[in-house]
Amino acid sequence: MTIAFLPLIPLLGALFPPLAIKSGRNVCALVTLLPTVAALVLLLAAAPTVYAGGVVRAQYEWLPQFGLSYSIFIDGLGLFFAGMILGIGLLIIIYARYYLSPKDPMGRFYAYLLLFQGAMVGVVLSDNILLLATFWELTSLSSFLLIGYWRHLPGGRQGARMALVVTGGGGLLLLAGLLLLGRIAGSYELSEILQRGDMVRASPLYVPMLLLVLGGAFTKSAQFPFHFWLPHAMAAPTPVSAYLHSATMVKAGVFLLARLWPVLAGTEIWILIVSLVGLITMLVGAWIALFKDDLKAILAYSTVSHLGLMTMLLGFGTPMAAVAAVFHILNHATFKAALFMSVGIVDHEAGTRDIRRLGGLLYLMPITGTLALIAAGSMAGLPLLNGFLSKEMMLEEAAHAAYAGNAWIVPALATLGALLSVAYSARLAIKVYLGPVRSDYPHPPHDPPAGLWLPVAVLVAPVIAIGLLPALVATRVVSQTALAVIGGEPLPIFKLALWHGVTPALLMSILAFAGGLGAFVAWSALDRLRLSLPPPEAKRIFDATVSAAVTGSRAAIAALHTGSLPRYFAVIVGTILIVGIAGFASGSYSPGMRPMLPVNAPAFTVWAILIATCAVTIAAHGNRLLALILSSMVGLGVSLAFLQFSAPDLALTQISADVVTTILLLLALNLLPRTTPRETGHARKFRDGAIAGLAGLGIGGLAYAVMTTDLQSISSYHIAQSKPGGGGTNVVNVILVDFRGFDTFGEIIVLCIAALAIYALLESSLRGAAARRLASMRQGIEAADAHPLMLVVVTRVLLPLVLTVGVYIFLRGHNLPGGGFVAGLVVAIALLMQAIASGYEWAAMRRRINAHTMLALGVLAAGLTGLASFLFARPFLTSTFGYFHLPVIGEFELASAMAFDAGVFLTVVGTVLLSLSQIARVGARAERNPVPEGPSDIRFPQRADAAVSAAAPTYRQED
Amino acid sequence: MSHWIVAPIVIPAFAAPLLLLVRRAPHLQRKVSLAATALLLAVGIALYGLAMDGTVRPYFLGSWPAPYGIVLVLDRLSATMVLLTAVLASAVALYSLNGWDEKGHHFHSLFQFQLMGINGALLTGDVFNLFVFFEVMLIASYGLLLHGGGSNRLRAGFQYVAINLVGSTLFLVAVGLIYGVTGTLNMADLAVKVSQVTGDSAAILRTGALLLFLVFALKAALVPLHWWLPTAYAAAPAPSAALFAIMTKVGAYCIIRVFTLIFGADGGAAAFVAAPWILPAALVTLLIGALGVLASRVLVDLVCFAVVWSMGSLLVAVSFFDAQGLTAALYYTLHSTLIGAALFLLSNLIATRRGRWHGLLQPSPSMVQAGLMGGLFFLAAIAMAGLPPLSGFIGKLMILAAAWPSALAGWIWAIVLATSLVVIVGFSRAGTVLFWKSEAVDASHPEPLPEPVRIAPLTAAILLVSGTALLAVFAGPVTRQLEATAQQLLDPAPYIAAVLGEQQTAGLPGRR
Amino acid sequence: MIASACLIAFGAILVSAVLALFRLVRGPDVLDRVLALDTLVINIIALIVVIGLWFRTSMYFEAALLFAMVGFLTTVAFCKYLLRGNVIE
Amino acid sequence: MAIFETLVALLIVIGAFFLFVGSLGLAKLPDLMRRLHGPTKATTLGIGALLIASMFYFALIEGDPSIHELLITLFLFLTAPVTAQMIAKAYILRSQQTQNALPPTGGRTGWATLDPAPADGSAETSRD
Amino acid sequence: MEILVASAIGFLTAAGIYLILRMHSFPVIIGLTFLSYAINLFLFAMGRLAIDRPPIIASGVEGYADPLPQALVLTAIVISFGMTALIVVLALRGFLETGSDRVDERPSPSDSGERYPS
Amino acid sequence: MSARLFPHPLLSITVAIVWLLLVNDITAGQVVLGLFLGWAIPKLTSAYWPDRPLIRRPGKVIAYAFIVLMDIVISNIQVAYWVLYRRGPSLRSRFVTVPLDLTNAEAITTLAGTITMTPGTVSADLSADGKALLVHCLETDDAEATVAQIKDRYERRLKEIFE
Ligand code: NA
Ligand code: NA
Repeated sequence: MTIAFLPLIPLLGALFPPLAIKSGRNVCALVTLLPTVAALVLLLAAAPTVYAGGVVRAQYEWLPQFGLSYSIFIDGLGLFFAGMILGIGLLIIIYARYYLSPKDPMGRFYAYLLLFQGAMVGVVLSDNILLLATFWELTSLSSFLLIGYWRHLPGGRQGARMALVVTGGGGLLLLAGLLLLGRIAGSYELSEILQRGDMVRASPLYVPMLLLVLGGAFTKSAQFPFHFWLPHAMAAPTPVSAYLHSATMVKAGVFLLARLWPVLAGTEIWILIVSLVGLITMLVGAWIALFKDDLKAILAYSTVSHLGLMTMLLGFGTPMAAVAAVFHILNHATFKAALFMSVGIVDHEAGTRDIRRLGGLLYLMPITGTLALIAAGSMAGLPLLNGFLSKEMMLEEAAHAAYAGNAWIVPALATLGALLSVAYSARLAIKVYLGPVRSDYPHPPHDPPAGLWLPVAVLVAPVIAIGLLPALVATRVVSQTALAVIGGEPLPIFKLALWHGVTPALLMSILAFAGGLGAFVAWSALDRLRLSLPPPEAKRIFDATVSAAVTGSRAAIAALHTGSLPRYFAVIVGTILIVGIAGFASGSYSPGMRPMLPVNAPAFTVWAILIATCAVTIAAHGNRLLALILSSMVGLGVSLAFLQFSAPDLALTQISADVVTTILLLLALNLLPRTTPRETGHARKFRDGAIAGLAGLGIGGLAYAVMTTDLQSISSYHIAQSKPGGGGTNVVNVILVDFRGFDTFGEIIVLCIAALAIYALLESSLRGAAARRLASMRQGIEAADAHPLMLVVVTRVLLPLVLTVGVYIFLRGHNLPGGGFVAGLVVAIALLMQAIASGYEWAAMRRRINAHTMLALGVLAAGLTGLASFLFARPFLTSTFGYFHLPVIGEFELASAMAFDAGVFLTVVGTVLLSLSQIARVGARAERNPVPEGPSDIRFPQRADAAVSAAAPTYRQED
Repeated sequence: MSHWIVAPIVIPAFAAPLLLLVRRAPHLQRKVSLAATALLLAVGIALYGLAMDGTVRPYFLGSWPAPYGIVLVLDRLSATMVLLTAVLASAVALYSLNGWDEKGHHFHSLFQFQLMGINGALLTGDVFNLFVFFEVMLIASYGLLLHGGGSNRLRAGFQYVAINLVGSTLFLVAVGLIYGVTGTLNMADLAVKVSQVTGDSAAILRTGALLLFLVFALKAALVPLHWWLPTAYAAAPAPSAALFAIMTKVGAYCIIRVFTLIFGADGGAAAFVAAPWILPAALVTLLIGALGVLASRVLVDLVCFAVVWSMGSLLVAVSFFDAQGLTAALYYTLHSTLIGAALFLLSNLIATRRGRWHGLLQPSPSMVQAGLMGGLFFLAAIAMAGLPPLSGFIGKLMILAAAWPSALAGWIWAIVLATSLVVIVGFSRAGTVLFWKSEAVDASHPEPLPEPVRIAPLTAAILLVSGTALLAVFAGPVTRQLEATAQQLLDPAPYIAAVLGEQQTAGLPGRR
Repeated sequence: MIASACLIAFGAILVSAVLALFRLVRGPDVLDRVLALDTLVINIIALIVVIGLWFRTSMYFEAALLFAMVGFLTTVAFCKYLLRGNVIE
Repeated sequence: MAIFETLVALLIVIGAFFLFVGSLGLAKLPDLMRRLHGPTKATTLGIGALLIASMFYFALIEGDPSIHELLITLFLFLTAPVTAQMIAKAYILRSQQTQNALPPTGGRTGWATLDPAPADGSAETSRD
Repeated sequence: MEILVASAIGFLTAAGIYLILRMHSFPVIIGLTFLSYAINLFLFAMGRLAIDRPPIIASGVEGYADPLPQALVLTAIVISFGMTALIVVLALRGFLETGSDRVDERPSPSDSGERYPS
Repeated sequence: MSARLFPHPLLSITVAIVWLLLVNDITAGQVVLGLFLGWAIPKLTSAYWPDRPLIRRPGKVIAYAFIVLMDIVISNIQVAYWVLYRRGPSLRSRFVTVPLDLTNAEAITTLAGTITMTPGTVSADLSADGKALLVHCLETDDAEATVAQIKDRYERRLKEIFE
């Protein structure tokens, strides 16, 4: 099996624990162990190669065009970290099996854990920096899930979110940094980048890139000032804390610094920033840890402190410091994981983690106590334990480090850090495990089942082993790892040993030890000192920032998205104006030479009427009926203009569409308020006037500018081909049903949809709030007769006449002004007249075809005409026509375009009838008195309407 | 000439009236609608297969030669978008079986008409025909938006319709200006004629081109033309909103199409006229979208603003008008369509499980299938926010990479990444409240939550989310296809040649 | 001669249209405006007929017919609205 | 020919004159009922004369007999009275003063605008 | 003549824009119809103006008005007819539902029961 | 020729004539088409025609039309004089009631139409029982005379034609 699967095994393995939990907790844990073990085996199989100086690789293309490939490689550093992740992961899984209570959903826990494990392994084994960034963000996501595992705890939710925001945000910085790095280095493959350190460091983009990468690393590794998230992540179950904060998640940042060390390290700015941040973090973390009462909080801040230590070491930029860092990473992972687990045991057994309520546990739970004391000793840096060795190395490096030309500040502060470390370790050890046994533990504590303490023991074993026999146990690992860290440079000579002679480090160490104990003794005084200092603000600042961001964005969105259509329109029209004007100004323009038409009197009159109407409309639009009358006027004027300028088809279409629109608006106005309230505010009117005026000026100006130039249009083809190719002399109609029949097909579908939407909209108004409002609607004074006799009689006479006109307009459309659309409107007008004169129900009863069906048939007819051309292997809507001769009748033309036009016709009739009858139906709901049934309110004795009703087709309800 | 090219338009155009004829038989309606959608999917796949060879295939409606008749054009881009539409439509059709289709009248007819409009807009090679199909698409969307009624929907609907009517008006102005200068409507012919426009009319042409850009930008919800989106999509029924996820992309598609083919490098006096406007606006769109995500108090509002944000990302990539940028934009189009739709469906699935709390971002008793819902939401949120390993991350990576040559690269990176973080914050707040905090609420709450557990809608949401996963896993092959698409877009000559053929020189030919 | 007559007619129609517009603006009642609109339509029909004579074409005949139909329906609809509120009941 | 031309020209001028009178009446007369008389004139003699002129012109001068103008005349003669009556009815309904000035119907019911039609053809109420 | 048409287009647009900036649905609708008139004229004018040259093929006729913009405007008229019908009904329906026809108010919190099927 | 096939023969003829007027062209083909429409349209719209309006004496229609046309011309001149030369308020306008002998809806409508089309009078309303017409006179001294003229000149003739 290829090592490419290493990260994938845990990731895919995460699917199974939730399924396995139904078979019990042990099975679930086993199922979780399996992928971890498998991955570990796979990893260790590569170890011999790596330790022989080789590198194991596997590469698959993922997104090669953008530099992202699925490249996995195992070198010393990767092996070291992956081993730690999987090894400690193994212990954590076992530990968690016993730690989690039966109420906790264990399947989910293990799934998250495996996800996290896979992501971490991915981070440390990625040979492609973009892939690394991918896994990096995955660790943020999976740790988010792990930290928030106990959803009922508010602290857990907040902690998870905070961790996600800080580390996820850092991940974004890292992504940017790594993209930059790839650009600088010319490759996203890590093994290639690592060869190009000089090139990278010489790049002008080095500094921004470095800052971005450090942003990622520092957030992840909880470096000052991003350290605040880590303690809040302690709300997670202890196994999670033990895993995330000893060996894995937070180490990712340190790992990254180590990984990129050959490329990034060594420059002045690197040293300045990284070592300083590490140093500060080390001190701040340790200082805070000293005063925490929650055991996990102590460990959390101690972790912060130790991460600072490692960062500082890497920041020194010397190979020897790097070796020290690697060594401390290893040591810290062991003792810190052991400590976290032991704290978990304490919490589990004694029912509290509060240091003030504990004491003397060594006597009650000797196994746990012993193990914890050893680990704490290592944390404090006691000789014979591994923590001592790496701390010595650190102090040794610090002793020789000069910061910004100052030789003593780093050694002094490093010693102070070590001192504090001794102090809080002592406090932890003494206050919890030593001292008198108490009688008031929440639970009587005793040693837990082996499942819980055995993992601790497994971790304490290397603490002692390395501490006693460092050269034997650790040299190989450390040197191989360090070799990978420092890249091409030769590994410095180092010796892992208990005794290096009296070195500055030893002196500093002794100083730290003594001082630490002193600090422990003087704890109360120090605590008073701490209380007198300003409290740490980081979390408060974070919370305040987030809530300010939320409040601010709410205010911003509320201010922008007011829901006011006029405002939106003002912005939109304003944008159009600005962009349009800018567009015009950015191009060259000179007026054309086209001769203008002379003005004639009728045109001038129509123009004057239009202008006057516009003015009156603006002034008097408050009276809605008047506005409607004026808009009808404008419609008349516009269609006259079309007529004047040789567009009879347009004139016909415009007026017939307008009358239907007008009736529709009247139907609506019946149920709407009759007037529009006056708007206050002259400024507003002025603003609107300015926008409107500018828009009018702009569009009028554009129209004029275009009309001064000559046009070479494709339409000469249409004129030439209309008769021979399309079989009609009305070019506009031939364009509509033939050249551009597809437009018309779309257009009738628009109509059809409009009718359907209107139908659906109004159908629902017959229920609910709308129906109640309708029922309570008060009408003004009404005439007593709904169906005046004269109107009824005349419209009835008109019906066949207008229908005849409709047929006429339809048939001539192909050759003369007219066509299916106008004909449809004419027929609809004829039918509307009946409805207006004789009532909706009366008219609807007599219609022979349901409007829905008419719509469907119209669209189908047009579509089928188009489809018919497939029979002749021609594209959709290919028309045909022919001239035929019949005796008596003579020659006549048949064109498939007419069938298409018939579809148009049907759709138009259907649309008008469906929409208007539907709105009329709604209007009828508002009637207070029953409307006399049509056709006329006045009946004459000899006229037998009753007989008619019987003969009439049954009433059709539109549906 | 393959008649299949017109099929994505004709299939729904026939399905819809047939659905009207069987309007009294709901079950038959569902069958017809599903069958038509499935057919559309099959055709979409077939057309994609056809277009993969890189040939541009014109379809001369009515047998009239270009530029005199209307021509449909199948190239890589249109095939991709048609396929995407069909995939989305399948999921939405499945989802609507939830009972949504019965909440009002004519859902399936409107749905099919909407598909017809979208496919028409994607396939047409004629600017005025594009207008017509925009209108078909829009008016169907009005119907779908209003489906089922309700006062919010009506208010939002009025705004949406009114703003889009102004957009349609602007479209006509733009088309008119362009016709007034060039005398043609066919896109390929325009590409030829625009490059020949002399200085005297350059100002008019540029104005027309920019107004056309604004029309598309309005559809694409580019700030400050985005106002309609949050209200309208939030009010829309879930399946409608999910289907609308493609409509903003149609706006983006049109920008890509028109401003590479007609006003691209060979645009003469109007070459790249829109480019300087897109980038700043897209960056502001990112900011507004992210702010909205953070500000939302209701899940569906959050999704709406996330969609605005994603449009910002997409248009940032478009603004470069180079191969990398277009590739990124196309990838992001695929991604954001699927994930936007998934989130709309999910937000509805979640809301229906929360009783009177609906989508309100406040704790409620734990919902039915909380685990499944939470998992799906988590994945969808990851994908939308651009976190690995799903397609959003890949898309973001591509956009950042594509931004490299830009003079504003620093700004772009900063804003893309910063707003990503804000979106992450927004989604994590929402998710923790909906799934974690809610679990913490007293389980003995007197009010029993509804238990809608139906397979079809769940399947639809799962399919869409897995779509983003597939996009991520197969990012390489997908991107190779999209790269070829981008290359095809950047070299309009074959397109022009395919559409106009030899007619450019051959006088006035008769019908083909 | 016919041309001169047409010019006179144009003038008369123009003045008529202005008079109708005066009534439309002046009101006072909305019915006056409806009546003005109706009159205006009649003037327009006349204008179309004269234009047909002027250009010696019968191309505009249908337009005149349609204006007549539309004018009728519009006026009736407005009156029905004022009489009953609901135009179609 | 000249006589025909003169005839046509005369008809055009007559038509134009009555159109003008109609609109003048609309503008000049003091109340709606009186104004209502204006457009009726315009319709009948004004449009009528113009349409006859058009028919004569095409039949006698262009030699292309055209009688479809009759159709417009027919249409206008059918619809104009209805329009006028509808406007009058609306005016009666809206003007209390006019209602007071109405003469009685002489029958048992009032005017249709103000009084409902009797059911079954038998009068029930009378307003005046 | 061109200046008349251009200025009429300008005035109609200005009136339309002014009306769509009002705070109630009805003037907005009237404004939209004004706009559509203006734009129909505009689009038509893009084919340039011609008097007494309708594009009806007849022998002996020299020039014709540009038929293409006419066809486009015809389509635009029909489409705007459908759109206007819909928005009118939408305004009406909204008024019936809420009792208000204002368009400058924030919709009530977007989460309400009616949005979801029960 | 059953009523089912030709519900309204008069209407059929009218439609055919209207068709020929519309096409402005009397050819065989158009006549056939006109007749076809004359058959089809009345049939399609028969539901809207509850009963057949009958003109009992078509010959009298011509005479009636001639009288009305004459009256229109004459009284138009009269009214034009009033409009041009009289101040509006000085016109003695008033409503008069014309009691009806006609009982046929078409006849009443024709009468009302005639009254309106002849200048100087506008028929403003019908009584709710259909038994009286409300007529507005632009200028009249003698209401009785006006009513008598209407009844004698128009109503009598219409009664002959329709009833
Ligand atoms: Na009413
Ligand atoms: Na319109």
